[in-house]
Amino acid sequence: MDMALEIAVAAIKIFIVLNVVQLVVAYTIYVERKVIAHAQMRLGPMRVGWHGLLQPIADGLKLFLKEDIIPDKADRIVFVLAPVMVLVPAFVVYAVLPFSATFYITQINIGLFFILAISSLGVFGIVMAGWASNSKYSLLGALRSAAQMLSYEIFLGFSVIGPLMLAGSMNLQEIVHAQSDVWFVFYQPIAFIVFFIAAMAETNRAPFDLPEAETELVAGFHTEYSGMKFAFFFLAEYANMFVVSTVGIVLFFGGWEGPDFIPLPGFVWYVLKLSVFMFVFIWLRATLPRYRYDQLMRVGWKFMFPLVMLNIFLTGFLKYLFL
Amino acid sequence: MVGVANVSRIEQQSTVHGTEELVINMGPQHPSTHGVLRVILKLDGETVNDLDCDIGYLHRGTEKIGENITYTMFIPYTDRLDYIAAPSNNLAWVTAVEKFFDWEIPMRAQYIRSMVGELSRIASHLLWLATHALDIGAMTVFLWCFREREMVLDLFETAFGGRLTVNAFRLGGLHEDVPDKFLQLTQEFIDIFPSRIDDYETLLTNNRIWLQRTRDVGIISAEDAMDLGLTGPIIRGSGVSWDLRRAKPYAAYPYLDFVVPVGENGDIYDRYLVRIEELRQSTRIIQQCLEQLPGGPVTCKTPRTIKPPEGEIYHSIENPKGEFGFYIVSDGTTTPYRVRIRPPSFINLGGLKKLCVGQLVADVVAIIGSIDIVLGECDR
Amino acid sequence: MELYFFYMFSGGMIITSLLMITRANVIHAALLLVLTFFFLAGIFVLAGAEFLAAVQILLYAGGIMVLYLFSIMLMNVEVAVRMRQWHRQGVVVFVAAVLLGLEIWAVLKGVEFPAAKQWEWSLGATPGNVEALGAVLYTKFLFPFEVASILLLAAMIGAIVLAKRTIER
Amino acid sequence: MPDEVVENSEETNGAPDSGETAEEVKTPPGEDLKEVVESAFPGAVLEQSAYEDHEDETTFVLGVDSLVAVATHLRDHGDSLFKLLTDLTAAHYPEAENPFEMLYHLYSIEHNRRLRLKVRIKEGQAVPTVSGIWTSADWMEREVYDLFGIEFEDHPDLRRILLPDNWGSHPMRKDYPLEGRGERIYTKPTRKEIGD
Repeated sequence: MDMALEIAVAAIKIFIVLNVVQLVVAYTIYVERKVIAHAQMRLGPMRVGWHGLLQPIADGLKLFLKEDIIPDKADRIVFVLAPVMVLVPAFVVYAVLPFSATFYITQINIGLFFILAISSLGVFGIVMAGWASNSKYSLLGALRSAAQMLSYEIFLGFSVIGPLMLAGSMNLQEIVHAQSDVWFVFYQPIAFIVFFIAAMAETNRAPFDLPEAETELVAGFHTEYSGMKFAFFFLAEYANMFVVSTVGIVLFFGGWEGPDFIPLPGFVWYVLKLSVFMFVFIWLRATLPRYRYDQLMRVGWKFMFPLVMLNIFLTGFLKYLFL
Repeated sequence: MVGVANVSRIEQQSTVHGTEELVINMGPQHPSTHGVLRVILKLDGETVNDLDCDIGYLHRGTEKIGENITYTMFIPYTDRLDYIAAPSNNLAWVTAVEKFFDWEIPMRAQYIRSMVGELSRIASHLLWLATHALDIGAMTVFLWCFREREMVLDLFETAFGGRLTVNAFRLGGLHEDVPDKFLQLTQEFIDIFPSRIDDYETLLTNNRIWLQRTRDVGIISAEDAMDLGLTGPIIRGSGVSWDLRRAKPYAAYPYLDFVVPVGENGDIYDRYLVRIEELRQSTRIIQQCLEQLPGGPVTCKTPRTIKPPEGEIYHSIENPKGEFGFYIVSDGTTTPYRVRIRPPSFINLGGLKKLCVGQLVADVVAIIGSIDIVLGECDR
Repeated sequence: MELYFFYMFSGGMIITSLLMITRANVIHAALLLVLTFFFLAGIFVLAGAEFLAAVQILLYAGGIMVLYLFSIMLMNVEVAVRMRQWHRQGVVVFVAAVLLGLEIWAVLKGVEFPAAKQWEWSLGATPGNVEALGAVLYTKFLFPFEVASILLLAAMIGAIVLAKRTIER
Repeated sequence: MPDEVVENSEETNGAPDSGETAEEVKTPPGEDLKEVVESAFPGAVLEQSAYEDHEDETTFVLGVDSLVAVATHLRDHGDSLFKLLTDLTAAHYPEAENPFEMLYHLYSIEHNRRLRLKVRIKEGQAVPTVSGIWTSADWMEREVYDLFGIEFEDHPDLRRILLPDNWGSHPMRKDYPLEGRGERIYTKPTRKEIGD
């Protein structure tokens, strides 16, 4: 009986989180369109609803109703599985994300490691999509993204080690508690820079959007996708943005905790910090040109890798000295 | 259907033992080939080993049309060549035909021609900057440039009624004088435009990613540029200070003061700087035109039917894209015997292979952008 | 409850492994292998080794298999499908199978491996405890750990040298 | 109206404005260039003309055989330095004895001069390629081949460029019909031709 209740509660939580996340993701796309539009001196969506507020819903409906095209020479099974393989890891990660002190689906001791492990699977979907489309542009996009995500995953993984050493735990809740005095971003500035760049690369966002560089590879790995399958890729990208932003907030910006003198609920703090992160993501997309593939790799291996290694060494050394 | 044999030609060569080169087809429906250009790339990984351009999708036989209609009737056809900077084409044709005669073109017309020519240079360079930046991934510059290009097109509309294909000039001068509103609006545009150029530069000129993408990419030396027949901002980017407005002045350019910007390394970044500086110089020229604009008639006395004497002439002007010329053979009748268009885009595009081989796919996109082609003129 | 999960995971593993070795299409085989890794990770979780499960997914599924796919994708799969699936490697396979069978038999028979008995395994007590794992690695098993690291480093340098040489050719 | 031409400052100087002075009046335009050619290849210039004595319209008619040698000489000689092949085209005069006229527009950045070379050829006669002298001739000769059907000897890659590969005729010839089906024959390529 207890077990059944537990499962039921978990199911309800999952249902809530999943739906809220989907809705929020849809509206993030709206916000992105609006922010970029205003950066570019135009208005963005204005027609559907007040200031285009219903635009995401219209977009979703359109994608639902669109014809679903599977290319003749594609590998059907892999082609259909690929978008699922991209979306599922993106949402599974939400199982361990702490949205506030009390609101989370579950918490496990290796929370951070779980996130890294699951989010590393997203690249499968992309590689599968690129290969199964049987298109040269898709294949090139998939190759780029595989190389990019593999290498940047390494920097991402190494960059979280610094805060991890300070917190002494992989449990996300405990990491947040460890920052109740000072945010880790002040202790770990190098780690944060590396983390932020790697996070942008992991989510394939500008200026690292090489796998889907529309002016070079048409749309990269999802060139051949349409309708709901295309929407899956799109959703996954934004869901991943949320994940990396949340991880960044938890690791470097004290999670849902805010300064004591401003009495706001934890969830509000979380949303505020998340908004800032998302805004920076969008802002960068509106501002920066795109890196070239070899330059991206060079930045990663020749600049970020030594930096993050130095950071781990320094952290260990200083922790040994002062703590 | 066009050029199907091209692919098979490349593919036949590519059967090597073990590894195979990837042949990809960029265009004619690719976001960054600027129209209907098709580039067949032979790749080793992401490095370009060989490249073949397939053009002609927009071939309309403009030269043949020119040989069968009168000199005046051909003016609107020139609009459709480099449709990004249509008045410039009109200017080339009009001045070319006028070379047959010894008409005294009124100075007011000459100044307005120069002014409109520079406006079209601004319009063209703005579209180039917009698409070039977009190709490299800078999205915002695209719309900022279009905001100003829109203003230039509005100016054309005020003066000539058309926006894109304006049919601006007539043999012997202008069709009629431009309205005062045009001069006033041009002054307003000139006043704000320099600060807008600063805005573009804020986003790009010192941007590290932009520098990495454009510096030392697509380098062409001055000698190679001449060998490939490259003209316009490309050859100036390679360090050759040569501008037809200065070398063979036409319209009111002998009386105008401007600087011919020159690059050093001949890479994409230098071409970018040259064009940005040309935007500023164009602004300066227009300002001078507005200040010096004389009064008087805008057209000289021309015969009712234009019948140039027998002979042949070649005349070219400095279009935004390079040297744009006409070779005309007259047989003494009202229609030219032979019209040849010297298209800068076509010849500059011929240098693409030299520029791209050995570079990466992403660079090909940047290089095509830096050549600044327009397919209407390339295919004619 | 745990037993059901165990049967689910192990059954899944057996089925996917069988499918994997019978597929002619290499990509499908590789993807099935990924699935096998998932089931294996599930079994690790059941055994209380959450950290190991995460490493299993992160390294094997997320890292190494992607590299496999990466190289397989560059092959012409359609040609590979039509190729012979038996490569006269039967002898090697037979020997390996016999050895594996012997090992399984030995384990089931309860042959004791003395070295394994000496260490007091306490990892299961604190599930997923990274500290415990780190302590074990850097004290008891420091030497094997370092040897493995040096071996891997040597392999990495070797791979780089080999790759460089072919490029310069 | 301003009376004087704005002085070219040093950095703005496009190219030295040579010629167009009083000495130009004495000799017909292009006489010095003719000397450059004649000094190395006596008798190479078959005809010399210029439209209304425009200096830029200087035209030399050359023989087919001497074209490459003279062109190379003109490119390399210090007094000519025609390093830029501005334009290469052809014209069709069906009634003439040599119905095709190849036209080479040369430009020298150093001397700011233009020169037009002409070669007159018969129907079906091949012209030596100048793409070895100016790489830019590659595409322009392809275009002439495409639109006029003039063949170029030793051209590295003589294919059609603007029209489809199996277009039946050469539209810039004067005998190309302007209306009706005429000789505009376009056959759909077979699968074999596509290489499918």
